[in-house]
Order: sequence, then C-alpha cells, then structure tokens
Amino acid sequence: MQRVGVFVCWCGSNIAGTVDVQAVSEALKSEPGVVFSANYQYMCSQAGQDMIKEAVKEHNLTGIVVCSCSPRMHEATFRKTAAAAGINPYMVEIANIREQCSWVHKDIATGTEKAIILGKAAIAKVNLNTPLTPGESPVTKRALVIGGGIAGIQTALDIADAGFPVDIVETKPTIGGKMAQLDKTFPTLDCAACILTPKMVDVAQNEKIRIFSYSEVSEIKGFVGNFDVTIKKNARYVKEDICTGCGACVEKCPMKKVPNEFNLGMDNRSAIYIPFAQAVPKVATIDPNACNMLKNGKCGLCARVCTAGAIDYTQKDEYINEKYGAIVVATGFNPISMDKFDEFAYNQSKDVITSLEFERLTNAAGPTAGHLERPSDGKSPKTIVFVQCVGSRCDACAEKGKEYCSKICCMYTAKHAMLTRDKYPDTEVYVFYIDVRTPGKNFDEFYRRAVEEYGVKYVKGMVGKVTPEGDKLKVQASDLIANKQLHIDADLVVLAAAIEPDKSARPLATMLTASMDTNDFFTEAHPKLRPVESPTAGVFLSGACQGPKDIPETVSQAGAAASKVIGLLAKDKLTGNPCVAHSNELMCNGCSSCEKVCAYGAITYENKEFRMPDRTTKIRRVAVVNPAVCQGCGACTVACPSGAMDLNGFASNQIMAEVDAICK
Amino acid sequence: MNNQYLREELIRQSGVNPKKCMKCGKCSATCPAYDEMEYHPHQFVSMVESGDIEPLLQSESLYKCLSCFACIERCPRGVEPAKLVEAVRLSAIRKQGENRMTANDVPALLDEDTPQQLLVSAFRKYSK
Amino acid sequence: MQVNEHKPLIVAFCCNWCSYAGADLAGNNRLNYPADVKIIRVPCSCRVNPMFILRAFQRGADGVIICGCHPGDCHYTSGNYYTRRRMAALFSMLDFLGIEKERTRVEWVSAAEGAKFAATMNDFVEQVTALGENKRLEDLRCKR
Amino acid sequence: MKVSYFPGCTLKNKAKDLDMYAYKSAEVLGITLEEIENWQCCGGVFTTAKNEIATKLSSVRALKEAYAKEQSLVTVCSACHNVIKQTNYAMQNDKDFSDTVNRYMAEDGGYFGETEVYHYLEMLRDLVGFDKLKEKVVNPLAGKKIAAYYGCLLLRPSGVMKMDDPENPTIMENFIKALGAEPVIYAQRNECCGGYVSVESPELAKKNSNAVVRNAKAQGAEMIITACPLCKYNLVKNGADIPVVYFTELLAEALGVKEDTNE
Repeated sequence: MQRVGVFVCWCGSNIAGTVDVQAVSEALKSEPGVVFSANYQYMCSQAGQDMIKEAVKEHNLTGIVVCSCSPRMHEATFRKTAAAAGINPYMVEIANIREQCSWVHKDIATGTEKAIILGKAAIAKVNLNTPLTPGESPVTKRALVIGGGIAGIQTALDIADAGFPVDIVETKPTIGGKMAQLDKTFPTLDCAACILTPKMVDVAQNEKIRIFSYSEVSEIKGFVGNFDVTIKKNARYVKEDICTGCGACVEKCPMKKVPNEFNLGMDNRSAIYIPFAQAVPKVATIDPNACNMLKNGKCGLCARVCTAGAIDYTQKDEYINEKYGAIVVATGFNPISMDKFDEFAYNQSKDVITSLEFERLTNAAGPTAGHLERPSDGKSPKTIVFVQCVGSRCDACAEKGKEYCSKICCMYTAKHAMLTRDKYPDTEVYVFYIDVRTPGKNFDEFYRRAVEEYGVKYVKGMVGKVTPEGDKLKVQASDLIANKQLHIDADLVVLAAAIEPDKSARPLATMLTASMDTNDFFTEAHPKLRPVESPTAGVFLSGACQGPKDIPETVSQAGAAASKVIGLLAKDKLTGNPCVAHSNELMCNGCSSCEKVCAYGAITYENKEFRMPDRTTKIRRVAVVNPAVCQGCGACTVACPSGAMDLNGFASNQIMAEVDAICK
Repeated sequence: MNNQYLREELIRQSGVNPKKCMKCGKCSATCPAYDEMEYHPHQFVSMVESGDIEPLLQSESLYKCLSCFACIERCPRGVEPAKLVEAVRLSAIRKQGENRMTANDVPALLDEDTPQQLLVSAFRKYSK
Repeated sequence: MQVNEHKPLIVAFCCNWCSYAGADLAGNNRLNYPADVKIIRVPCSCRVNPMFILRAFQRGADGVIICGCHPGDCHYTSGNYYTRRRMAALFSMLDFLGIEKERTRVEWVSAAEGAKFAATMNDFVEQVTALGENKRLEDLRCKR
Repeated sequence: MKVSYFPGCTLKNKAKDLDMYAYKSAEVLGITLEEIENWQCCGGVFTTAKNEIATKLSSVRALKEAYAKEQSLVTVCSACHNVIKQTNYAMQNDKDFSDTVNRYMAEDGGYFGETEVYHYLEMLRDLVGFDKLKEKVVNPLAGKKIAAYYGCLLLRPSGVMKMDDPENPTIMENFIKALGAEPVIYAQRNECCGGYVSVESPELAKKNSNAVVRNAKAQGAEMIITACPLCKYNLVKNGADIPVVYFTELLAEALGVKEDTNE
C-alpha cells in the first residue's frame, strides 16, 4: 500500500474562491492510502514545495497528489520537488481543480464537491503508480543527409562545421540538385552556379563529409540516435577513387546520342558522361542502358583511352552499412509531367517548354550556350508567352494537377520575363497570371520592375489553348481586365509547371516511418513550432521535400535542420519518455495486432522460450516494445486482444481506478 | 423575380458550385464562341454567384454556347461553366412561349446536306 | 440526492495534446459548463479502451464523451482515426444494448478551442440530462 | 461476337455511308452489329440539367434493350455516343436521376447503367484490337497523311466518356496507323466545329471549321476523318479544301469492302 500525501493549493483565490480547500483536504484525508493531507496558499512557491518535501520525510510518503492547476502547468515542477525529496518523480499525480473546476464553476458547493471527486480520482490513480525510470540510449555521432541539392548541401556543411561526420546520399552522379540547373536566382539575379558551385567544392573538400553519389538508401532500421542504414551504391563502372575527371573518355565515346538529363533532353550526351563541368564528385559514369560495351561487349574505347585505368566494366552494385544518430531528408522536388495539359501543346511542339527547360536554354552552360533559341529551328523568338499556374491550384478531384500553390513560379517567371527583355529588348513578352504572389523580401519590387522598367506585359487571365501552326504557336487566352479573348502568334510558350515532391520520397517515408501528407510532402512535427522535425524522432526535414520553397527558404530550413541535428548529436545519451508501452510476454500471443496500429514501428516480435507447467519448454512469438521508439500513445494497448499490452503512467488499471473513483 | 431563389435553382439544377471558381479566366480563354458572346463563360459563373441573373436571361449569349465542354474539361477548379450556361438557357426557354426555335423555322435552315443531327440538336438546345 | 432533479454523471476522456489543453483553455477563459463533467486525462484518444467506457456505465455514469485532436492533427499521427473507428463500432453496440447513442459521443476539440469545449460539454450534458438516468448497464452492486 | 448497335437518326439518312461501312467492316472483323429494335433518336445533345428527364429516356430504352440481351451497346455517331454514354453514366451515378427514370419507365426491374457502351472506335481498340485490325487490312493506305478530327463530342467530358486523354488523344491516330496511313497531329483536332450553333450563327461555325481545316493542313494533312455527321457537314459546308470522310469509309477501304459505286 502506498503512503500518499495530499496537497491542496489555494492558488490565492483562484481556487480558494470557488472551492472550499479546507473541506477538500479534510475529505481526502480518509481516502485509502492517504496518510497526510494539507492545504496551502501557493503550492508551487518555494514554501509550498518545501512543505511537500518535509511531509515526504516526516510521513515517509511514497506517493503525492497535488490538487492544483493543470498538470500541463506544474506537473514538471512537482515532479522535480518529488525527486528532490527522494521519491520517484513519476509517483506524483495532479488533480486539476483550477482550470477544470474552480474557474468553470460558480458556486462553492458544486466546486468543492467536484474538487473532492477529482482528488479521489488522483488518489486512486497514484495508489497504482509505479516508479518509472526513463530509458537511456547512446547516440551515434554521425548524420545522414538524403539528397544532395542545395538543401542537403547546406545541412551537411552546417553539421560538419559543428564537428560531426556527415554522409550525403544522392541518386544522381553529382550533387547540386535543381539549383545547379538554374541560370540566375531571384530577386538578386546572382548566377546560380556562382553561388552554388563553391558550396559543392566545400562539400567535396570537407573531411567530415562523405558523398555517396549515384547511390540510394535501400534500408533503414533502428531509431533516434541509432539508425542502421544500408546504402546501395549503384555500379557506375568507373572507379571513383581513381578517375580524375579528365573527360578523355567522354570525348572518345562513340555513343553520343543519349538524351542529356541535365539539359532536360534538349541535347545529347555520350554513354559515358560527367553531368556538367563543375560536377562533384567529378567522376565519369557509364549509362548501362546506352553503353555498347555493357550491352553487347562491343567497344571498350573508354577503357583504352583512360590513362588512369579507372574504367571497370565488371563493377557491381555495392551495399554499405552505416550507423547514424540522425537522418535529414532533403529529397527535393520535380516539375510535374505536362502530359495531361496538352491544351498547351507541350507534346505537340518543341517550342512549348517548361520553365526549367527555359532555365537551361538561357544558361551559358546549356544546350544553346545561353543564346535564347527556339528548340525547333534555332531561330530567336520574337514573341514569348509565359503561362503561370500550370497544374498548380487545381481542384482536388481533378487528378491531373496539384491542389497547392507551387510558390516559386511567380518569381521565376518574373525573372525569366525580365531577363529576356533585358537581353533581347525587341522581344515581346507576355505573362498570363491568375494572381501574382510575391510575399518575400524584395519580391514584389522585383515583379514591379519587370513590369515598369522592363515592359513585360502582364495579363490577368489564363491561356486556354495553344495551336502550333506552321512555325507559330497560336495562343488563345483571356484578358479578364479588358474582358477580351486574345489571339497571340507566339514563337515560344513557357509553362510554369507545378512542382511535386521527388518520387523517391514516398518509399523513403515508409522506410523512415515518417508521415506524409496526401501530396507526398513530408509532414512536420508541428506546422509552426517544430517545422524542421518530422514526427518521427531523429528524422529531420530540409528543403522542398516538406513543401514548395525557394532557395533562401530552403537554405534557412537546411540550417535549422542542421542545428536540430547538432543538438541531438551533441548529447551522449538520449533520455526517453518512460510513459511507454510494454508487453506482458506471458499474456502475449504474438498476433501482431499491436504492430499494425503502431505508427512508429516500435513493436517487433521475437521468439522466446517459455517453461510450460509440465516442465517442457515451448517457443512462442511475443511482442517487444522498443522504449526508445515508442511515443506512448497507447493505440496498441487497446488493439491488444489479450490485454498483454499496457502503458506506463496510464495503465489500464489506473484509468479504471479513476473511472471508479469518479463514478463512486 | 427572386434572385436568391433563381440562383439556388440554377445551382441545384446544374450541379455547379460557382464558389469553387478562382477567377483564372481559363474557361473564357478556351471558349470557341467567345467573340459571339456578350457575357463570357467566366461572367456566367460570377454573375450567377452574385445573383445578377436577369441580364443573362435576356442575353443572346445563351444561344451561342456550343456545349463543346472545353471549359468544363479545362477548368482547373472543376467549376463546369457550360452546365451553368445550360441551366440559365433552360430557365429562359422553359418559360411559356419562349422557344427560341420552332418547327416553322426549319425549312429555311435546310440545305441538301443538312444532317438530321443538326436539326435535332438545335431543337434540343433552342426549345423545350 | 434530490428526487426530481437528476444530476447526470458524465465521464470525459480527453487527450493530453489537444482536448485536455482545450479544456484548460475553457478554464482560462472562465467559460462555464456543468460540474457534472469529470475529465480523465489520457495521452491520446486512442488510449481509451472500450472497457473503460463499459466500466463507467456499469458504475453508474450517465454519459461518456471522448475528446481528441481533429482528424489529421493527432499528435501521434493516426491515433484519433483508431478512436473514430473503434468508437463507431462500440457506440452502435451500446445502442443495441440499450445505452442510447445520445449518451456517447466522440468530439474533436483542439487546444485552441476552449469555447468549443465548453459548448460541447453544455450541449452533451443537456442531451444526457434529457434522457434521464442510465439504468440499463448499471450494476446494482455498484449502486450509488 | 454480337453487339447491340444504335445507329441514330443521321446514319439512316444523310450519313448512310457511315452506317453501311460500319456494318461491312465489322463483319470482316468478326463482329455482328445487331440493330436495336425500334430505336428512337437520342436527342442529338445531352442536356446537362439534372431535372431534364424525358429527353433522355430514348437512350435509356436502348441501353435497357442491350442489357436484356446481355450485349454491349455500340454507336458510331459521335453525338449518339456522347448522349448515350452520358445518360448511362447518370444512371450509374446519379441516384435521383435513375430513380426518377425507373419510376417513369415503370417496367419490371430497374436499370442502373449496367450496359457497357462502346464507340465503334473503342470497339476496334478494346474488343477487336488494333493489332488484329492491322492484320485484316488488305489495302494499306500507305503514305497517306490523315488528320483525325475528334471534335468536342468524342472526348468530353473525359471523366464520363473515358475514351482517351481529352487533350492528347491517340485512339484515332492509332486507328490511322493500323490502316497503314500516317496520322497528322494538330492542336485543333479536339476543338469544336461550331456544332448546332451553325443554325444560329453560321459565321461562328465557319470560323471554327476553318480554323480546324487550316490547322490540319498546316501540319501536313491530306485528308480529315471524323465520326460525326455534323462535324463533316460543318467542315465541308464551310469550304474544306481537302477531303473530309467518315472513319468507317476509310476502314472499309482498307479492309477491301468499300464499293466504288455510289448507292
């Protein structure tokens, strides 16, 4: 039997005004287990806490009930008091007689009656409390960053800067991501390569950072502080450590008709390739679907010209196992497919392009060396029509588009329009918009400059149909302000395609047991107060995998994610929440009901040997909860058909005792 | 005429929710009959929503809609303006004596190749 | 106990993250609701075992309400979805046993909805009061 | 295989070619078209109003008859196809509508859109298969550049018609390829010809039809095929200077069952 002390707080007049505290402490005196009951003006004050400590000593208390304000307010305070008095902090229960009693009821009689009942419930519960000790788990001081775009790069650099080793896993042969494909960046018009490539070099030179390029994460096990990850290094048929990136092989490769992904298929590359000049790592990769040597054993030219001897046609995929304390997801975005929007004739004309393709067309390192030329005939376009919101802001039931605003299109379109007018002043530039959304530092000023200084024609309305005819694109659109239908003969149409999370995100989320929204963006632990953490402990979010973002936002989130990771890795041990589920293995029948409802993957099964009454042994499958992963929601306790699963701190018999006390 | 009642009736009978419109104008951008119309598809949506229906009932625009469904197909919000146009047209021609086209009009329309489908369709659209 | 004016006994299970905080907010804003409501704190609405509800009715509760985070906002991602499904099944079974559906309820109350919490409780108490005393599942041995 | 067949008003009058060649070609491909008995005109256009019931009953009768025979219902005319498929969809998905119709018809057993409705082109694609069609071709139309004209009725509303991608359709192009000719892709192929509004505003129909023909020609077409008598009428009447023919005629020609004599 516990020896319970009851402490009723007046909270000045906040409680004492509507609750007869004296009567409450008197009434609770006779409850089972109660050996001491008192009331005091401010229980949370130093004097109040000292009173509790003295009572613990004097009466040898094993449990404490404080009738006071909400446990959300002072539970932590009184737990510390208990610990200071030498009893387990989890032997404290709070009866909420302020927020849920004195403040919401008017007369003393009802208030007092209810306060007594709430006090009885807390006493009934504390009688069944057991001392709990939070579990501890060690922290592996290494972080994994999945995705090597600007988000992943920034996160890795910041973590490495704090002295922790970081691995970046990138599916492409080089890091750099989408930003490496951009020409200029809004609103300052810095050249993307000029600000990104130094960072890429920093990554390559940082001793704390390892890059696994052309690789993917294939398995994730474990939990916060102790992730066990398998990384699949795809065979690139080139020995990374030997290749110098000289490019002799690329030059000599006879297979030169492979669509170049980096330029979005607007020109060709060879079967052995380095995506772009500043690639990191600057190592060649052989495309097994295009290489004659790998397909039918005929060629081998690259191996012959490679003076370093880096080519290895027999290379196999390699699996690497590594332990990490924290994982950062930075898988980024892609523009959506334009296949379902062929009213804009994307599939019918080469001169209808997406904005990302436009970036490559204007990039000095792009397929046209930066000259704005039409993909179909290389002529310079005289009339360009930009269409905003293609696939963004669609109705949820329309399967082809996305319901959300893609956020970055207004600004990059203003940038494209402005740069076009700047470089080619005789070009007519139209931008069809639904709304121009420019919330951001210097964003609206930038857009207004495009209109006022550069003479870009912004038209409120949408394009309804693009008809390629001869060498023109007949654009039919509405001008809602003029209440007119416009017919424009354009040379180039640029579609601001909606962006969506990378396809690799969904399977990754499953591996991480991290949650996603219906659009496959990762959800944050709290949309406002914990925006860079996933609800799964130890998993952090960086960049557009969490929602559409521009570069400044991505970089700030990347830094924030890094600081969260550093905060985690700086600890030697993690203290868990002791209020977690546990399974009574004698009652468990291994049915897997609990595992199915666990959102965190905290429950596993193991085969255990049990002694039977007849002295034989039997092997049974029983559930085991990993206390470091369990978050203590209790879903499993209800799902368990045999009653084997229970929750520390909110045990079934405790809640049952509360129910009984209330209903008595 | 009680506009609120008519508005609700049009919405009910067309199954269109004009509140879903985000005023992008794609319906009017895609409309092949735009230049023939006094009120354009996007205006039908916003005028019905605001209860300003009388001008629509009087307008020739009702009889210019091709029911080609381009606006329905291309609306990013699934508003279906053509169904609203149809609902307004029906409110106009369902009134007594308000048939747009009668059998007497037919001979003048015929030529040697006129397919029956043309007459049947026109009748369906222009009269009760 | 007064004979003609029956005071109902309502047990409310509130999840720690949303509804319990919503109840606290109702208190902070001094929004009145009947003292008949007694709140039991649980980590998540999905911690509420149907056994607890049966026990409450057996011990003489007149109504049981479970409050959780709004769907999609669960602190534990999906707990309230389990609640929704479990309770739908339980409540219709209870209804079959004679515990009217009006005596049971699942409500989503966020931490910001103090007013909703108070309004919900007022409404629920009124609804249960109208039904009168629950005798159907009451164990006579537990008679108050 | 036997299927129910709904010819429609125009196919028995001004568009006899469309009808005749459909029959003959189907026979070659092993499909017998069984004409619905006492079919009534579909109405030409589908009225989208939810409270328009009577005008849709003829379509329901045809659908019910096919259902009674446990056959799919095939149509050739784009308009009939559009009306019947939309009516069938409403019978499946709009409970108010199907209840009213079933009460109105007051016959044994309700109908709730069970019949499968195919356009003749869908029949070629899904029941025959373009591969098999290709095998049956005896006069390949090699080298001919043909523009498929879908118009508005075949593809829209795509959620109901479920025939093809409404903006980037391939069914007629694959049909043309199966016959050995070369399809011409042009953007105006799914724009309206002017439809019934040609009685009200001939100039609107002229503008639209001309835009279609001009675009097809600009992209290199030598011929336009269509499934719709009204499309053909509008295109031809407004001065199309390349042949506009029904797709079934082209089919019959490729299958070698087209007779040269004009009936």
